[in-house]
Amino acid sequence: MTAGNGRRDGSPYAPHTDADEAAMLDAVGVESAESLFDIPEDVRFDGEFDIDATDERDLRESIANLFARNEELTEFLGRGHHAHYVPALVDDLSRRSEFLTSYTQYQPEIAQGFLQALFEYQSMLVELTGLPVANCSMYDAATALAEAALLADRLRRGASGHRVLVPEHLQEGRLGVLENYLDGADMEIGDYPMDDGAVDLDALSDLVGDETVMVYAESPTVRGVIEENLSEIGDLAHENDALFCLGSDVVALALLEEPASVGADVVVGEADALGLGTSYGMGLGIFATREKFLRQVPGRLVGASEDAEDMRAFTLTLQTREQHIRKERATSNICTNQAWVALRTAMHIAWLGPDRLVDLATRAVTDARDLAARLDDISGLRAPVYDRHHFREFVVHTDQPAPAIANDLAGRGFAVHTLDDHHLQVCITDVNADAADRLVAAFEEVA
Amino acid sequence: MTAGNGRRDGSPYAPHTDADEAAMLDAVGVESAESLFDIPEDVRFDGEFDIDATDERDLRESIANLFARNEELTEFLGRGHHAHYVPALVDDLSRRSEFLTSYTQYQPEIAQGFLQALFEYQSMLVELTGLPVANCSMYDAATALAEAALLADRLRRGASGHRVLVPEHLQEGRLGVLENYLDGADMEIGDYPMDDGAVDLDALSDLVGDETVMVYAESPTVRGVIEENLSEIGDLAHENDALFCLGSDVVALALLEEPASVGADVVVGEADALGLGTSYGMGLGIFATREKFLRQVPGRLVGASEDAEDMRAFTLTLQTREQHIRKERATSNICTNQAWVALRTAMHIAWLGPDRLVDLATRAVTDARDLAARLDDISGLRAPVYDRHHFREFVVHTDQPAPAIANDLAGRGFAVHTLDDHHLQVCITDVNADAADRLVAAFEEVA
Amino acid sequence: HYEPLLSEKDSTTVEVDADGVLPDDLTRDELTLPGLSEPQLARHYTRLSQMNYSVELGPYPLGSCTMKYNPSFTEDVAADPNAAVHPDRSDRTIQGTLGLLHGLQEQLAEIGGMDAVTLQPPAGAAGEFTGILIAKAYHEARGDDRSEIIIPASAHGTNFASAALAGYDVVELPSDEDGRVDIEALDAAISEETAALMLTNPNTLGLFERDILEISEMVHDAGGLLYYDGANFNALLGRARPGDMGFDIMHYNVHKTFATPHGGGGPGAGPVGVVDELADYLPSPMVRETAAGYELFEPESSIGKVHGFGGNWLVLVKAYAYIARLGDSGLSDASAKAVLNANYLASQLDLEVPYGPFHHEFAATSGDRDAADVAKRMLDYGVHPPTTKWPELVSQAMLTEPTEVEDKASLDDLAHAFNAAYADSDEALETAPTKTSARRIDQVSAARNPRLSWQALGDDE
Amino acid sequence: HYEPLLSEKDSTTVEVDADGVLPDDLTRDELTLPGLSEPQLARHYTRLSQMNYSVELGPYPLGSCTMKYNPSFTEDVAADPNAAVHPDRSDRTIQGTLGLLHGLQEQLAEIGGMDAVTLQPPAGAAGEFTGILIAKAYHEARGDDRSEIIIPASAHGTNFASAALAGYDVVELPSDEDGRVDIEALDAAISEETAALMLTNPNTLGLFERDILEISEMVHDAGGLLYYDGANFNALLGRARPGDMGFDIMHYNVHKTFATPHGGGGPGAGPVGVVDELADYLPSPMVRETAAGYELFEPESSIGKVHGFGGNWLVLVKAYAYIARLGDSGLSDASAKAVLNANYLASQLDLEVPYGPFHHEFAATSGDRDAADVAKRMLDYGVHPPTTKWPELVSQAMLTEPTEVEDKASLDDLAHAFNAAYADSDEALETAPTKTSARRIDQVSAARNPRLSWQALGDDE
Repeated sequence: MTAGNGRRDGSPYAPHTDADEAAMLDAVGVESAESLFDIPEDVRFDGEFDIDATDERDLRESIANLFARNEELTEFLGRGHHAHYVPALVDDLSRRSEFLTSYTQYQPEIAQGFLQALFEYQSMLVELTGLPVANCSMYDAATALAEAALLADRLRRGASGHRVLVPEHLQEGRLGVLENYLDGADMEIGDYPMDDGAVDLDALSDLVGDETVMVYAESPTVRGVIEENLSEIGDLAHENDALFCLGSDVVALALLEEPASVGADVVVGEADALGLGTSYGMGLGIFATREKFLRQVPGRLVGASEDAEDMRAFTLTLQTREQHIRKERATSNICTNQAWVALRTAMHIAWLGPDRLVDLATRAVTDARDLAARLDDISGLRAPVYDRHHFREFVVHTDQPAPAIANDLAGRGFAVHTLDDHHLQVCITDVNADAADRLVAAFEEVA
Repeated sequence: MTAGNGRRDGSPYAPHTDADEAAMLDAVGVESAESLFDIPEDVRFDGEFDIDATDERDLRESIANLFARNEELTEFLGRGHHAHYVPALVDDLSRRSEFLTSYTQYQPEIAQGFLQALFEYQSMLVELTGLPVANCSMYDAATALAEAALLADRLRRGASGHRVLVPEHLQEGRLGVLENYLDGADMEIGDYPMDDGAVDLDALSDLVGDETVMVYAESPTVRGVIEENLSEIGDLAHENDALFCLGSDVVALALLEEPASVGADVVVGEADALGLGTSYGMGLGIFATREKFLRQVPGRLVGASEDAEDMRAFTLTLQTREQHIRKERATSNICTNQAWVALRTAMHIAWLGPDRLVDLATRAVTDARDLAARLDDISGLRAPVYDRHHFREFVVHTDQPAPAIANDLAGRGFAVHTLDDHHLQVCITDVNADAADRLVAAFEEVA
Repeated sequence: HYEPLLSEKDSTTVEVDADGVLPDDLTRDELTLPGLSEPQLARHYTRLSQMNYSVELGPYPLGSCTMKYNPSFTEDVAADPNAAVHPDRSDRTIQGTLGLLHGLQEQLAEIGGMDAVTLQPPAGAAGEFTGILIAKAYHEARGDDRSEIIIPASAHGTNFASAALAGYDVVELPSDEDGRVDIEALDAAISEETAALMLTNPNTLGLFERDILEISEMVHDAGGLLYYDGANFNALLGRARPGDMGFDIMHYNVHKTFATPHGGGGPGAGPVGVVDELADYLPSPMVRETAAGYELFEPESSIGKVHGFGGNWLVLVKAYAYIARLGDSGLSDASAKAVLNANYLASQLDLEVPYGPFHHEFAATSGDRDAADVAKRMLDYGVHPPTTKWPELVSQAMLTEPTEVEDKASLDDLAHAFNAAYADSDEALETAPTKTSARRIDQVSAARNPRLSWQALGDDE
Repeated sequence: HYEPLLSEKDSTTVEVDADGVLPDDLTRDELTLPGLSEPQLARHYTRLSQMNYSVELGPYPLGSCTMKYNPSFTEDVAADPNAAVHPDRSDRTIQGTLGLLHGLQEQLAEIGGMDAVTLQPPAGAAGEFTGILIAKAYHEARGDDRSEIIIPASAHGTNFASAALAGYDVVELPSDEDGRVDIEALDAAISEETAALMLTNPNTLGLFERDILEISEMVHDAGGLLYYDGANFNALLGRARPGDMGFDIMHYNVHKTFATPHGGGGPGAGPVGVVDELADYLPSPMVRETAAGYELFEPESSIGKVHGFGGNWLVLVKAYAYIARLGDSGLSDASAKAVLNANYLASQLDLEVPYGPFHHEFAATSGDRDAADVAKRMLDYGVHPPTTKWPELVSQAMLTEPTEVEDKASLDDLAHAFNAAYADSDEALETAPTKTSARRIDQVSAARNPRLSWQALGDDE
């Protein structure tokens, strides 16, 4: 019997030949690997997991058969998880094992490739946000928002309270994560009302106060509305010594007002809209902020430095903020992050270049407007519900019960969001735009 | 407008910015690239190809839609194009751009990786054939056979004729290619009869003579029969000063008699049965031979050498045989070959290792035997038609018209070969074995 | 080996003119980014990749990081277009996705000896945080307000940070002279304020906590819960299960134990398993199987969300595939070989290993040589060095975990690198590395004068 | 940078024991091959790959080789599992496959100005051979037995070998002083024995054969056919078509002109186009479109087979995808940029370029420096050198084809490498390369003492 692939049992990824194993045991001075386990008898496991080993071919077939049970629906879905076409180049290059199978860059001298790619990612986010500091990834938009709130609270120790204000329209996952992260810091969440889908400035003005450590607003909102009063929101926050945190995404940032220019102190949101594609909600959280908050930033930062020959080189930096050094006083507990997704996002941004990126963002406005208008023409539908500019997605009012319509649409091959009894939400991007005609036709049948 | 991906028209793979293009034109001293074309007006093309540029996403979708028009049949097909499961590792590693996008190794100092991989491929073929020289690829089994015949003829200038003897059961493509390659050398092809699917030794003995430059036999044959008299065939050839050329494939060679031990002077056949998978007949031709014919070998050879620091290094060698140096006196016109497929085949062989490779080959005998027996049990079928040992495939006699049965099987999701009015051929390997039960059931319904 | 920044290759400014699309005041004025073509990008990233070490190039023996080979086929499995679905799809239209998630929940529960598993935490630290939130919810539901989490000094930094994030005070526990939990100190630390004890087992010296049942009893008797940090679980597969040792909550680092790629720092995934009593507190949603198929549901007393959606889906798929590929025998063999490899490697080192018997990793000491310098010198021998100067219990620690995927020749090379670097001159160590494309990088100036973007680089760069 | 052979990592001998499966005398006794595990193989081939230059690492300006960027997406297209069908499938069950092949036949015919195209030849040389077989069949069908093929001295070596393989005598044609076909010499060479003239246009000096219509008339008047070698077709896309120049037969190197990867030497594909009059001689099968769908058919007077099945399918798919991606405007732009790049690069060289005006490639001369040595020295500057010492018309030729995918910066780097190497000392040239992982390799000893397998290496290796 030979080793490795030829083994009849055992791990196919353990390369030991019988001869090598014997030599190694001999060197260690034991009879068997088994005898190296220093586990008391009373906690020894002598059962089975009942998981059968499967060979590679059969396993691929069985998982493919499992996935084939997913119905092939054309998705018009968004709400925080957006799909744009990911070029083949991104898959090809990001799958290179030097990227995919490397670890965090603790030895920068042999990790310059990934470090530079992450430095470039940070730089792209700096350009898109106008803020000078961007970390090289959070898990997703929800955890980035939560970390922003914690950062705000650390900066505002003197505040009379620990309150974060968020829009009433907030994606459920973001709200849920925020609640969990804020609980340990004894912080509280207040939500401010929306007016026709955008921030109700008067109401917000009434709510914000000295106990407010952060005001969070989104553009586009979870319902696709482009916020028109970002500067005013920022002013309200700043007048109360609160931080202004803006949520957006990497495509919208290419077109909409630059966060820095509307006073944003922190930008969070999703960057996975480029580079990742639809992946059941897997994400990449943006985190960008002002220079003065640098030492409070959560997560990894890559910086430029020089090597012993004075050549430019990159390295993880400001690690004293992090858990492996600062432990319970760290700025965050984050360790493993989303570096590989950040690499992919940077590749995708670079592949688009500035003009195609702006085009993509512009199309998100026009395509949504056009689709809404076409749905609005259908008897029994009203769209967009909010008289606002939209980005990618919008809410549709249905005279018939919305869940039934969504169900009928699924029967015709389309997935849309159901918000409540009479509201659906529809999201259009470059990956489903060519199915818009068919969606409209389906809506005509079922509305 | 920016360059490259951002271009509105032109090649997406030409990186020129407008500024660079202007500077380059200036350096050349012309107004436009157009003016560099020195093409007389009377042959200028000013029409259109009527091929619309398509963006990457839409094009992928349209080609995927086109391929989706292929019916999903489980193939029990062989006859010179065999599928075995290709591990993911082969795809992953062979797609690395350093391999995939490199050229022939004219500068070996920066091509050691590919050269070593091809050297290893050659070595594996040497082991499998027992012959000391294997080139690093021919297009396919058919062209390898044709090149073997030409080599035989070059070596036997003194023969009274230029005749190659081949079995009456020969895959149509191999025969057709052989005819075309031999035509220019004024060689002729004779076919010898088969006895119950294997070489009729007596008949062959009568046919072989001084005008015979090569006797070709296969094991397994195109009908899956394992030849039992290879040594005798070799002896018949050698007694008449003819070369004995054996056709086989890279899996069968792991199990069946070693070609060198039965007197084979040249081994040809398909190596793509490992590493490539079903690919509409795309191939990888084996070419292995004796040391004394080395300088007559067609195709590329990689050899070991040393570099200026006496380190082992690899290089293309014996290039004076080749067309780019010897022109019309070259041993072959081959230039571009199948190097990348050879790389994949070597990877696949290495992934299997010797024991799993022998297992795979052994299964080709037992699975075929078992499937034939099960079909033989079905009323209206007789299998295998030949009372021989088989490798992967066998002929089935059908009482009902074979084309109708094949058609009915297709309706049930299976593809088999139709040989003639009452014979089908069925091939089983590791990729369709788990569908054997369903195939048998389908045969029961239609036989 | 030097590759210009993308911005140094091209910098293109596009005026954002959204006339007729949006009012001017809702759009930015311009956008400046590199505008390059695909061939240029292909070369850029291919060159960058070649400036990076990876586990497909050589050993990566970072202690507690479990850098094992990541099987290629799992990438193909995860790339299946049928699996690319949105998390807001209705359950009945994504039975394949839910089926895989359910399968992984079951696999992990069985392997860890747990009763229920959530897949939502997107990393190990997120798993710790999730687990501590569950403990907190459990205590609160019982009207039992507890304020402390006990953590051994040798634990991973994330343990401390995660406990703090959940609002707990951390009680740090010293090790005993054998390198394990000091039972007396534990006894002193445990109180009515003890919400949980977080343990890594084997611990970060590779030592099994032999008194685990006693520890479990002590914690449980005081009303606390026992949390298992799964970072070192690769040492125990098929031989001991946290659930059987008395742990109530555990997280799995699937990017360690179950071979999903680290991707230069992530994504990973940190599923959390709990015993029955805690299952109602798990994050929402979970997947269950019913007669009608798989469905999502919210556990009765769920803590809610720890990720915006369902966590790192692609990573979970790869973990599922790895576990199904190996099965019982493969998983058990992986641990055996991981432990053998660590012990064999240690046997070949000239460096002392103060604590044992260890399992899949060990903390060697470079004695009077600076461990970080020895590590830098190891780079010159073509390998990745181990984790250095941690855990602090061992002075000049070199925490080494070769994993099961190294063969004897590779371990011998690694031992040679250790021994040669350890024996090299002070000067060699201080100037190392010299054979890498980048020489030793100045960390101090990077932190003192942070330049975190190409915008921050001067024109002289 | 040194990687042991697989056989040096492991050599395992398996006894072949086919008891109960086959009689002993039908099986081999044993099989010896490396027996390695997947992690070991992954590292082996990853390391080997890093010891190889490629067009995704830098410029590859080999003249007449057209090393352009190979778009990633074409690999994904070719990997579609729905396209993995066996060639013996019935036509109606593989309409997708046949549809793509038909589409490519049409694309190529249009681009080359030809009437019908076969996709079967698996390489350029196979295409040449196919084309000459067609010419032969054509003449034979007319009872016209001709024995000669005329080929310019500057043509690719395959032209000569392919003509000889088809049984023709080769008449070599000298160039005129401008580097083009010498009309008087051609006139002298043409006779009743002339089966065909094979031409490359632009020729291997990059020069367009301006007298092509006159040449065509001369050949046709003598009853011969005109064959177009498509190796340099990247120079003309959208600006001139072989069919319009009087060529009767042509082959397309899709791995050059249409960007399919060279794969370290292959596979390529060499489709052959012909004018209507020759369409009946094309290899079998061809694809045609009927009311009932696509179907295979055998042309009436088909020459038969040039490949066991249908040629290099995967390559054909990628070529189709490339052409469809670029369309008219992209293809035309590719040629324009290829010609601009060659002319710009030449303008930056200190080396003389004796012939012009050239298009996509040019033959510079290194004068009194050995071109092969200059090329080796260029390796030290990090680029791949051009084709050297060919065509022979230019002494110490450096035949250079940058293709359209290089940007100005890359061309400037390339020019620097040329100029610096050209200006280096004799010693620098003779000892080059010194900065590559392998130093200059001894070709003579490799040929004198061929060691073509690991079995042939002594134990001292």
